[in-house]
Amino acid sequence: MTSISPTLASMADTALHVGSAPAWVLAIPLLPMLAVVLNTFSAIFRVKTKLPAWITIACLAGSFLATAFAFMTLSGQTNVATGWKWFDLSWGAGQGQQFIADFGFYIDNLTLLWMLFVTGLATLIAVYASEYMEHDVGKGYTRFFVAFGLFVFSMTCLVMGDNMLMLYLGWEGVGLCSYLLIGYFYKKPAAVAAAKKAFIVNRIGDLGLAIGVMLTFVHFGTLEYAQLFQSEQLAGYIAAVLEGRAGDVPLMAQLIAVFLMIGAFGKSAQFPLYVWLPDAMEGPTPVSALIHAATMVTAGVYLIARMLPVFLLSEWALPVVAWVGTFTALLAATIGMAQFDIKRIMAYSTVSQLGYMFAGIAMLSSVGGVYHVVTHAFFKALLFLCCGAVMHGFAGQLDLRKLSGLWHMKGWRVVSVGMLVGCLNLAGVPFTAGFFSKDMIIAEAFVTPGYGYSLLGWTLLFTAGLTAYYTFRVFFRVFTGPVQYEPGDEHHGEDDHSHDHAQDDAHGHDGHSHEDHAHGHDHFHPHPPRFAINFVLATLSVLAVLAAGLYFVSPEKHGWVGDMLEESTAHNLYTADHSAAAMFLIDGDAHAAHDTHADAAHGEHAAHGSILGFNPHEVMYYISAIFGLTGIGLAAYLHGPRGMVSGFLGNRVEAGKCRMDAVAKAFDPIPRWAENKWYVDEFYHFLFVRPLWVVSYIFQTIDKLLVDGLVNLFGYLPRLLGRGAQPGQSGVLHGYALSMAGGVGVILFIVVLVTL
Amino acid sequence: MSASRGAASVEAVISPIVLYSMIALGAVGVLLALPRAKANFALPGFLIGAVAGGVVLLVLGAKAVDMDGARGLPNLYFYVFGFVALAASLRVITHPKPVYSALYFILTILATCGLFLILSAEFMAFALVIIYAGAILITYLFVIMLATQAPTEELSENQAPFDRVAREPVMATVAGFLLLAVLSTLMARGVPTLTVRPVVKGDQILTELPLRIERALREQHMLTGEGGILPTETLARGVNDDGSPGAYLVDPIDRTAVVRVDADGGATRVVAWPEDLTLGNVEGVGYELIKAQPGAIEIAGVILLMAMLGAVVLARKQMQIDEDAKRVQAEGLAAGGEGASS
Amino acid sequence: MVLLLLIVIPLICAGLIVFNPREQAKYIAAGGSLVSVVFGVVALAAFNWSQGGMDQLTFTTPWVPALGLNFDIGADAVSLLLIALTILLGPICVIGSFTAVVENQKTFYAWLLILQSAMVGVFCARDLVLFYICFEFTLIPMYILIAMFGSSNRRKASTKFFLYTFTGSVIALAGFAYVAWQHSVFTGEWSFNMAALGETARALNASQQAWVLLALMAGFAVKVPLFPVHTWLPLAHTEAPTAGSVILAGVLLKLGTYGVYKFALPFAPAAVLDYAPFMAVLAIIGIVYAGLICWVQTDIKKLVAYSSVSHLGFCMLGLFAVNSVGVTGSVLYMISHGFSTGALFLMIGMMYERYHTRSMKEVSGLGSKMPVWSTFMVFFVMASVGLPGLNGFVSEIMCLFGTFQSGPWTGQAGVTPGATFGMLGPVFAAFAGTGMIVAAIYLLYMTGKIVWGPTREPDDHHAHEVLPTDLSAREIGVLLPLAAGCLVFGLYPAPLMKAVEAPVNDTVAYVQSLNTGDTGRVMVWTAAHEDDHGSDHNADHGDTHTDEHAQDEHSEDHSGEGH
Amino acid sequence: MMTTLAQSGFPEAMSSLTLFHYLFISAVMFTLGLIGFVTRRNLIVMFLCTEMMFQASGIALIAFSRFYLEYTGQVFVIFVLTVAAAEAAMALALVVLLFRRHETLDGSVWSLLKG
Repeated sequence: MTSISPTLASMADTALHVGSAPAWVLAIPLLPMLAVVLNTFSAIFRVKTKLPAWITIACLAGSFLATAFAFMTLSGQTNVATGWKWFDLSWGAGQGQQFIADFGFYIDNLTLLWMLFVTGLATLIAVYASEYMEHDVGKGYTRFFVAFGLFVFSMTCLVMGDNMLMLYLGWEGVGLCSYLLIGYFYKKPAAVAAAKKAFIVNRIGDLGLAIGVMLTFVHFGTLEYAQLFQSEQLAGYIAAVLEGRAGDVPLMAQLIAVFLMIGAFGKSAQFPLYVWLPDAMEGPTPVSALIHAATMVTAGVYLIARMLPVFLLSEWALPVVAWVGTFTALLAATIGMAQFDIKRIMAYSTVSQLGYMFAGIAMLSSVGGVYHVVTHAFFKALLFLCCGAVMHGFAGQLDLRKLSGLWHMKGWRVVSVGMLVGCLNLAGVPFTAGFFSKDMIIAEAFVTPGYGYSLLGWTLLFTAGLTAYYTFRVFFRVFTGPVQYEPGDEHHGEDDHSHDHAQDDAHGHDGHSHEDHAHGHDHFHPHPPRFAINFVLATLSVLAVLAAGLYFVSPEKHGWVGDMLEESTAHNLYTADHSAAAMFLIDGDAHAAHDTHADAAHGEHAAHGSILGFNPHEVMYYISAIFGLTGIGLAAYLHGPRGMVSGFLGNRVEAGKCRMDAVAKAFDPIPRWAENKWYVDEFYHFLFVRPLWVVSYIFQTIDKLLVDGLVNLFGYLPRLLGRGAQPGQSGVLHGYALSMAGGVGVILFIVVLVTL
Repeated sequence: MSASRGAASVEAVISPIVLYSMIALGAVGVLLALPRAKANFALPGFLIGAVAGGVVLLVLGAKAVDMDGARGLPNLYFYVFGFVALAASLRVITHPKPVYSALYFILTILATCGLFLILSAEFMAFALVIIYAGAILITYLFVIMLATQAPTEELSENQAPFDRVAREPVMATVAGFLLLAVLSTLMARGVPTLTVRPVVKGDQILTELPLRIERALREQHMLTGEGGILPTETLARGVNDDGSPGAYLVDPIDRTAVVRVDADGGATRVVAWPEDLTLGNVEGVGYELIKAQPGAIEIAGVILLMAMLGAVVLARKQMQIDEDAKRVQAEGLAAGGEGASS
Repeated sequence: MVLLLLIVIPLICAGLIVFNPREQAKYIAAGGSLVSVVFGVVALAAFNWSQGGMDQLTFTTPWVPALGLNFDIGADAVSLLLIALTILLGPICVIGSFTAVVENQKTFYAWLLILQSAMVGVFCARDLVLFYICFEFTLIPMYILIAMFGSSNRRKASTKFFLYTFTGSVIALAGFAYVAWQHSVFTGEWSFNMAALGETARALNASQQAWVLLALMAGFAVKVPLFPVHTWLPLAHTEAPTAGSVILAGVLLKLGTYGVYKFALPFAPAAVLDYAPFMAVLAIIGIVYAGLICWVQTDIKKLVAYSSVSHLGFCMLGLFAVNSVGVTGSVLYMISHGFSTGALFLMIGMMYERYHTRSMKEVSGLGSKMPVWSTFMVFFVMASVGLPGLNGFVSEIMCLFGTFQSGPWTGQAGVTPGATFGMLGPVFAAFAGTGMIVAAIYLLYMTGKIVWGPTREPDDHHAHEVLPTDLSAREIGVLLPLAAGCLVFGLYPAPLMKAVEAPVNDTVAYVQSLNTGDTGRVMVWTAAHEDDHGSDHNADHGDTHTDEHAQDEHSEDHSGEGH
Repeated sequence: MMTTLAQSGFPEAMSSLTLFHYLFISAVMFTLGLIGFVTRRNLIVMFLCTEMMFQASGIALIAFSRFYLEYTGQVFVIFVLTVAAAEAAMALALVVLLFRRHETLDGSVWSLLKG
């Protein structure tokens, strides 16, 4: 203990002050719950107006305001607000002899950071959904908003819960809402299958999480963050790690991080558990934007950030996370490049960006990872909502080969601008928020010493180029070029649903959308978004742009996010010591800590890694810009419309044909494989689902024939015996009398013999 | 324990060789006597059976003489009644005609009543004659006559074929006499080990009837002038804890009673009961029946009532069904007739 | 006394049903079970929840004094909660059957009420013979309910149900009888008081305890049912009428787990630790195996029935973890499973009443046809899946936690403060945890078929003449208490945990105190026991035993000489 | 023990007869009844044989009663008599019924149990 760095010691000191939060903090989770309750009553009274949406928006806005107020008053502190006792059991007075998990909330900067964008985005997206879902008013509308509210509640539990079981509650709660919302169009078999897949794949991760939670309890004797992060045991382990005695940390304690990691992979759609997320796009688009892009899928990042001290105990957990994150980023980007469904492209993009976040946080750039979470939340939500607007307007059309030139269409300007902002961010064009956050991650890959981390850095850079390419592929194909469109196949998607009910009660519909659907393709008119959607898109665009500004708030701590994380568990070993700590993890060089911790953090990094001989943090701006712009250029060349940039780059004159077709043909099988997601789903199906199914059938047969058969055999034995003894039962009275007399005689005879 | 049991062997009562050989002989006799399909060995069977039974009884009697000294075959009646009872029962089971079986059974009962009398159970003896011989067996006879098929050409001498042929005679006889052999073995072993309670039940009952003792004592004094109690004397009573008069001080074991000499208390003396003061058999049985088994006798009454009802119901049922069938048939006929006429 | 009322009231109502016209049967039954609920609330209110032993709300009257038999009832927190579950399910079953049972109504409702009495009797018996009589008597009403009111294959199902469980419990009776005999040998007098017999059973040596445990488990495992002896359950469930299934899943299966909790653990503490891994393996096999079988069922009732096998596996696992979290989780599981699975059976019954089929191939996509039904269905499915915030999660995660804790951690004392002594461990928990995934697979598969997707109805489907297309108010009224129970249980289970804490900790602490090695177990127990409870059991048990035996022989000799 | 016999209400009649004498008579009669019950096929005779076995048990009971100087044995004979009478009533009613149905008294005809 003596040789722990003073910074660590001070960290332990600051973390000790856990206050109790004012009761109004409970409004943050309870307002969404109130929305759920009120909307349930709406469902009971069969409300046929947009009331559920307004209820939800109001409650979520209230929740956001409460969060904002909490941010203003409570940031920088660590507080706990207890609602009521949830699990409460004790079998002794000692440490680890109480099984306690309150329905309580833990509020520190990490929580507040997360809650700010969760509640904020949720409010905006609820506004968006109030218009987007209007064709379902009176039917699924209430159901949608019940699940929506429930999701926000679960998310608050996940993020704010003051113990790991609350985290688990939120973890599975968001899974349930995800299930309900993906399966929102429950008449579509694909939606049902996707919902099921999402839940089950998540459950696999959840099992990992559950085991991690149990291991935590067994090792530290508590489930509560406040106690966990104060425990001397944990401090002792960390000290051991820092002193290069990583072997002193028990194997089981190291495994905690590994199991938590599995949970994080499931929820955040990392390889190999990412397969559910693209399918989840069967849900309504606001859901995709909120749950499957901005908030829920970042829960894995949150988990690692929250449990970072525990992750540091393990020698393998963080490197594995880094490698898996990077690999997922690359894999998803390659698949995204070959998709034609714009929503799926965005989905793969999400998987890919989540890979970045994981890589970032695993390379001990928790600021980078979390910052990317924040920026990504804004621009990816924006992108999804734009896609949703397109889908909404073109009757479910999502194929980029069948849409073109939206920029030039009346009423679509806001959508187009929003899309452009989102694409610029995602592509990492300089001076956008996505640019800064991604750079932090990639630069860190070159700084942090680790197993092949610089290779990961190059991979991430390359992936950034790919990202730029597929992002702008969408933009160029859909929003530029000649105005051409085909309406979508209305018989899949929400409109199918509304058709069914149209006969039942037509007055529940607004006539406009109903008319469109009824008329079919010949007279199809796309309907551009109205006020609510445009307002949300505009707001988000502004926010996505402004998110870049966060990088320049308190630059000495790597921006606003760094400032926030400094006072939380995610900060832990970062700013001052992070590279040193990482080195201990890898090299076990205890003395370096003393040498380095006093130095300015920024200057120190260069000593540990470089890219082409430069300080990564300084040159990364340029390098990643080059990669990003190259990707955009490539997209413009292959997909851009004729006449763009003075007719130099693109040559596309109609929606479905471009230069890329020839390129794709040249590389034939590869783009096709990529389009088919490298056949991972089929592989899983073949490797896991099918065998399990067969095994189930075998089990059923065994149960019927062997297990039950044995029982039946035992049941049959008496019958056989009876058959054998049947002749004795002649049914004639004399026979019975005789055998009775004979029997008594024999028994008495035996008595005589025995007593002789 | 086992040693003492082994000591009580059969030999104390009867020579085992005689017993078992005669049982075997009896079995042969019974076997022969049972009705057969073709040949009829009834007479030799009876003889053999009678010999066997007689020998056993004789040997038993001889042994009793040994035990009793010089009195010689005491209580001849026992042997006579016993022999008659067994012979009659043998005839009951072997006679091919049910009527004769029933009549022989009456003989059995009468002989048994004789045994009861020897056992000083007079009440039961007469009850048996009245109820069994008088009532039950007569019912049997009625039923036999009611239920026997009318004699036809094939049925010779009014005998049903099932009456003429015994069923599994060998098995039955072997099983039965095996049972008899082990039963008598066990009885012969067990009887000497029985013990008797010191108090005679009749005397004990008498203590519950102290006034009867008092009356007998007074009568004794009046009739004989000696013994008994004077008119001025009364039976003394004990005193309970609370001062109230308690039970009469009579002793069933010594057959004595405490007598208060003066009416106003004080001196007492002990007198012996009269020698002839005993409880009569009917008295004893009645007292026991009412005092000790009141519930059982009620239940017995209910059983009899139910049996009567059951018998009535059973016997009536068939008739009712017939009536119903007739009515249905009649209605059917009437309907058919109408249908035909219309 | 209130417990006696809870036993007697249904019996009286059953009598009233018999002597009243057929039309009134269901109302009498509903009234009677509701009155029971009122008295159940009284019992809950009168109970002192901080106390451990089974000595509250007692009622005792001699029964067969010569054999030491008493009609002796009482409750501790665990049994009172199970009684509460029983009497809560009472009116739900009765009211839920109003339209389902058309013929022989008097028989149906009378036996249903008698069944309720018997079940309450099981949970509150303090006398072993009373327990066993009630335990076995539950078979008769259930047999009649299945055999008379079941579906097509009911005769085979009812016979198998009866014979199977009966055979098992006869073996358990042998175990009980052995303990009672040992008690009479030790103390010289017969007694069937459960506490007294428990004391005796603990004093037995390890191998005797093992046999006692095996005998008891033979009876209770069949009832639970544990893996290889579970095959009666799907058949019985499939053929039973709805109310029968609800009672069967809700309460009757709990007789088994209650038996394990109440007898196997305290009667054979040493053997429990020895056999825990074996039992746990069976439970885990049951969890996964039955879960996978669920997946390939087409009959949804059979699916839910197999899911009971899977779920009860968790329950057994928690019991054999023998630590507070595990056993508490297990006790809570008994109650929570009654809510969620009982409700699922009710839902299936409601569907069956309308469509006369339970096959997923014939009916699917009821989401738009019956939205209220579907909402409840999804809710209860989620409760059954073990979604946090609902009842299933609380108990399931506690069972897993208990299993996880109860492992080979003791070598690292101080390093693992949350660990407890036990024979299971993380590997067991991990394998059992896969049951969570499997549960999600089969239940969502069922939901996906039956609730979601395009609507499909049987070809010859006609609207029910009495029932509306969606749920009627009565049916919703039946489901709402269960749903509310699931929710409250899931969000605020702490009072329940506190309630069972005292009795569970007593049991667990006792078993745990034996962990000092193989040879010294009984000795350790005796010493500890003396310290705890004074000296009603002497340390020189063996001596008194032999003395008495000698005396017996002596007196026999004496009587022999007397002849 | 024997000295009290004369005073007991049981006249001096036992003399040299032991309990075994009566029990033996009883056992033989019982055996004969049993053999008769098994071998005879006439229902009425079969019932007669059961009555005979009752009789045999009556002898035994009264002998015991005498031996123990008790009345209980005699009381039991009364009950045996009751049962015998009830049985006779029922059995004969049944015999009549059965005879009506099959026109025979053969007991072996009534073997419906035979599978």
